[in-house]
Amino acid sequence: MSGFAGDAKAISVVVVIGAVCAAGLAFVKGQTEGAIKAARLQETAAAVERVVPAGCKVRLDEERAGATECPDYRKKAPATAGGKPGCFDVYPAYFEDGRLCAVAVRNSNTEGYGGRIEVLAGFAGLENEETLVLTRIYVLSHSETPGLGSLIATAQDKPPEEWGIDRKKVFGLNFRNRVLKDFSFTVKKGTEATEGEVMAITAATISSRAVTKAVGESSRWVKENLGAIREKLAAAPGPSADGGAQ
Amino acid sequence: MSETRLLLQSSPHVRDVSSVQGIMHTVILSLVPALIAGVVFFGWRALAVTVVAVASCLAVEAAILRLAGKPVKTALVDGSAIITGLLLAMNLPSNLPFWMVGVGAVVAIGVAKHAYGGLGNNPFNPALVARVFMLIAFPGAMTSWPVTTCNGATDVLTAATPLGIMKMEGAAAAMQAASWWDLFIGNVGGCLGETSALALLLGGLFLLWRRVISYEIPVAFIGTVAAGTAVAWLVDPTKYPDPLWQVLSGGVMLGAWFMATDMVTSPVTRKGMLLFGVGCGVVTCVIRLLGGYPEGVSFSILVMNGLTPLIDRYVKPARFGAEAAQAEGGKA
Amino acid sequence: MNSAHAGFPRGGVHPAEGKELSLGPEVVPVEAPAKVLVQVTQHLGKPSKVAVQKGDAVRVGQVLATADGPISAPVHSPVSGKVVKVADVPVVGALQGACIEIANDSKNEGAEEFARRPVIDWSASGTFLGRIRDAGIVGMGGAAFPTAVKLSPPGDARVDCLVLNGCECEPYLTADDTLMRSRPQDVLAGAVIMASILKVGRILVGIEENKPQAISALTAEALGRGYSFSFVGEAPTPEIVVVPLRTRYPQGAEKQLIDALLKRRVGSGKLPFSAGVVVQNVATAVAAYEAVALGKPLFERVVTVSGGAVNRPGNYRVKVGTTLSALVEAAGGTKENLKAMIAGGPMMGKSLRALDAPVTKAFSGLLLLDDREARSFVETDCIRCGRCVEACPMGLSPCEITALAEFSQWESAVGCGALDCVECGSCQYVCPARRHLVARIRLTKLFWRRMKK
Amino acid sequence: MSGIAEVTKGLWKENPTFRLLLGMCPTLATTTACDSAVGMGASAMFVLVASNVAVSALRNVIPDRMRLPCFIVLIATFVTIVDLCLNAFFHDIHKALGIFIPLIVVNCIILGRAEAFASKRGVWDSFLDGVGMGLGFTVGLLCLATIREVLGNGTWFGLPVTPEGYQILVFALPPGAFITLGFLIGAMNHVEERRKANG
Repeated sequence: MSGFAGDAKAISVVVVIGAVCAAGLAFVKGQTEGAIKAARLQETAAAVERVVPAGCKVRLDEERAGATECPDYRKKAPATAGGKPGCFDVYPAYFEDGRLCAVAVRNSNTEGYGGRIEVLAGFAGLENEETLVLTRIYVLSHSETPGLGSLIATAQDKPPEEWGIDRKKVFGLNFRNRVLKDFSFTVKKGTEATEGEVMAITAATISSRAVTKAVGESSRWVKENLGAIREKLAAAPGPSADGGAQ
Repeated sequence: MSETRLLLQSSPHVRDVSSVQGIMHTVILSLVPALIAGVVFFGWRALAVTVVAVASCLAVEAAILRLAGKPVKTALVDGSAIITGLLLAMNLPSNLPFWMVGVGAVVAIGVAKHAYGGLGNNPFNPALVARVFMLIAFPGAMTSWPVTTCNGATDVLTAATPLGIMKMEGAAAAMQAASWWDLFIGNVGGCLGETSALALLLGGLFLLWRRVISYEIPVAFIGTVAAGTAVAWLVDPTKYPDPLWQVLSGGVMLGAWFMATDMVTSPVTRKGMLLFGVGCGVVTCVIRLLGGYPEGVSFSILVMNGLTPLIDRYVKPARFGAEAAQAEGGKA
Repeated sequence: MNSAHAGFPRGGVHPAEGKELSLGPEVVPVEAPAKVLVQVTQHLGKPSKVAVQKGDAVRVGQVLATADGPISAPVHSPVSGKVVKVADVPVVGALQGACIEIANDSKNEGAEEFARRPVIDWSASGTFLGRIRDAGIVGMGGAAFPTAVKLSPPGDARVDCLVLNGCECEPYLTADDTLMRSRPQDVLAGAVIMASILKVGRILVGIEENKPQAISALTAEALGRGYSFSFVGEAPTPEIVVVPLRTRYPQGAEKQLIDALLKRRVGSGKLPFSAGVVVQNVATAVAAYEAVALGKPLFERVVTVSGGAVNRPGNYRVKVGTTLSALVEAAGGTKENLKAMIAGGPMMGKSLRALDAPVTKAFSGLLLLDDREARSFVETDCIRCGRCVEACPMGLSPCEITALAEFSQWESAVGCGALDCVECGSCQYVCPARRHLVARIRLTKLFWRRMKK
Repeated sequence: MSGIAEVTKGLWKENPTFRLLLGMCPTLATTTACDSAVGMGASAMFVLVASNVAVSALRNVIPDRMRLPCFIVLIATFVTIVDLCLNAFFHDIHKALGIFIPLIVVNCIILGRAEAFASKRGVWDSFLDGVGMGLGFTVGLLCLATIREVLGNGTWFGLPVTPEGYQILVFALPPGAFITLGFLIGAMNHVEERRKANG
């Protein structure tokens, strides 16, 4: 077998195999698409639930889990990295009665030792600037040196009650239930840090600074856009079909 | 005259007095001042770490030799395991937990030395391999440096090394934290054997005097570090301290006199040694000035260890009569 | 270690000299024993042909074996007596070698011929080369290359200088030193003879500075020219310069000596001819003088017997063919603590198992070392200290060649210059790990030659 | 070769991790923890078995000169299926394995077995070969992961093993992967040599 006939056969076999594979894939994709979306939403919801006060219910729909378009109030002043370009990602949580309870803000900073660090920060007491409280942070992703910079995420998967009180051991304690007006977001070395400051991780000051910067930026934004946040997110979405954490 | 007790061997029939054992013992002796300085500045814990390091290196050496079915005693008395243990200890903070020191000894002797075939066959300096391994394995413990006893501190207090301060806060803070004199006598934070330039210099000069090492590697190494940091200092004196400060701080003295001059892992020719020393200096400068780590001596020596076979391949002694033969060949 | 005097450019070692042991006032003559064993081939080149038969009566100086071809040398009888047999016996440097055994009648018939007053007929200088060839003279420093061949440079060589090698850089050996002190005139006469054969106007005598008496004796002689021999015709008057050299082993190696004296480098694999030089040992010069002035063939020489285990160390004039045991007997026998027996110097000599072998023309010394001097060492792994590289006068890396040889990488080892090695032993002398460097390099050469065949 | 031998050869004699040294990239990258190692091994095994069977079944249909593109298309399909399913149903493992799931496509074991074995042998043999090789790969990864997780993280499948503070972090990092792999290969060679020497 040679020439055109051979080529034609070879091509047709490849085409047929390709087509069959494509069809198979399309079928599997159809079967898994919903589950994948749900899993992603679930993942975000789980993280958000960690940083907002207990008792707040996270209700996420697709829009709130990362809007396709960036509303005015979510614009960042300097268009640094994080979420959609120039946007803060905000995830609301509500009381049982549907009032806005807290928001989680996702932000990132690229000045980490190993590059980009992504942090979710929870804010409650949204009534006015005086009552605004930073409830907790959660490091979503980082590539810091294991054992050094990676300590920014120490124990964050455990409930806060198990963290103890030693800020040197659990970095997250620095950002636990802080009244924003009394908190300065300055990083100091171990023995010098006061209550209102962040205590740097030993030998990982750069990582500590990067996290603090990201959280500080989120806090400033929340402070400045408090009205808009309350207004836009006031109404809880209806019980969502896909992925509200219950 | 019985024939059986006559010695039959190929020439030469006389030998110089120097022996591997003698060389090793000289090196051990030369490390004593640095050890004393370590004990003076970091207390008895420094001595304890050293003893644990040496003892565990000897134990690992003996265990591996026995496993491999090699003669244990002759290899133990040659002193190379003691040197590895001493150098390893010199490269550790004095407050390190003992079990970590033991892990370091296993890595130094077991992985870096015997996995390659034992004394003379290891491409990398065993003590440095262990140090870098520990730096990655125990990053926290290996980078929290006890404050020197002269500064009236207890065991638990730790502080950044002068180089760490330089990296984080610039030249002024670093030079305020440690004066030239502090660095020279060793009254700064750091590994227990690396801080005192004075003690290390004494040991190094002793080695030079006993002709165990030659001047090429230390001089080229220290000279290159001085030159490289001088350039940085001239460009931005607010960020980088002066070259003398740079040479006296960190591990340059320990590295240049004791680690880089390790015979097994450095080139055999004088020219090769010069090149090796310059290479160490360049890599150290690059890491110190541009890299993420505050100090790069260990890495620089390991990098150059890796390049040693290449240096030995291309930097060879001038063969006697090679140029004459070439000239003849050219004519023909 | 710094010396004002010239030396070779790199490498080398300075072992304990040990020369004071044997450096006595004079050369002690040794009577030939009742049985002498004259080795048939005592030179480098084509083996000689035996010219006598069992039962033949021989006289002193009679030819026992003739040269076979141009690169060969004849052998002469050192005694008068009867040929007992021609047989293979143990010899120095080999397990077995053909030897002519002669029963010495102690009459020394024919010896009187060589005891007359020496005369050099300069008008017949054209015959000198032939006389040297017929006298069976070979390099007496140890190489044993036929001297006549060395004195006949190839047509394209432009030889302008004769170098006389009086370095004697090997520890313990003092035979050449003694010769230079006691017979400076004869040494220089031999040199002038060889210079006239080569038609060169310049003679350089290289002597290590640790032999001040030899240097002053030869210098005085070179300036004075008060020859003890009578001569006929017009004597040539070459320029003779005695050059003190740095005491550093291997100063006496040909290439190193030429470099030190003339700053000329003999290329790798080349002969001194290529640098316009001929090098001759001082003992060879004396033999050449005796051959020309007396017609005396080479059948005796000065041998150093030294070492801590010999009772009367010193320099002995012995007949070629005297067994080493007879020589030792003449030197008062050995002490209890004898540990090693070495033919030659301690740096390049060969270990002897027994003393059955005879003295040959190139046999410069017999060392009987005691247990303090000769020690055995356990070889350990190379620690790459680089001392062998420092010590190698040829600019090689002995540790590298050896490492390759250990893995039978002969080709790479030769690529590292194994063939340039002169086996001086400097590398092994300094090696703190006591590595058998020289032996492995020898092995490399051996395997390389075998592979080439 | 009997069916059992087809399976067991992948475990020891032709162990892809320690003897054939195939698929080193995921071997080094996914063995920081035992569960991701098992996830990786299982995913690779599924793809291996499926592609072996598919290639073997189609070996007479696929023209020789077009075989590599065809193999790759088949393998890529199975890998994408695994990727989607893991993402949908085992989201955590999918997150941990990250880019290494799609990279199974270029894993040498898969294409190697397709080319060297499945394209020449019957469906049943190919199936067994896939199972054996996949098991060997999984076991290899698990050995590596066990050492690395216990020493580096102090846990095994997430269960604490060593007390807090006694971890040797380097084993959780890439250098630790190389060192561990080196020593395991060395140990395997040692055992093999001793076995040979004994008969």
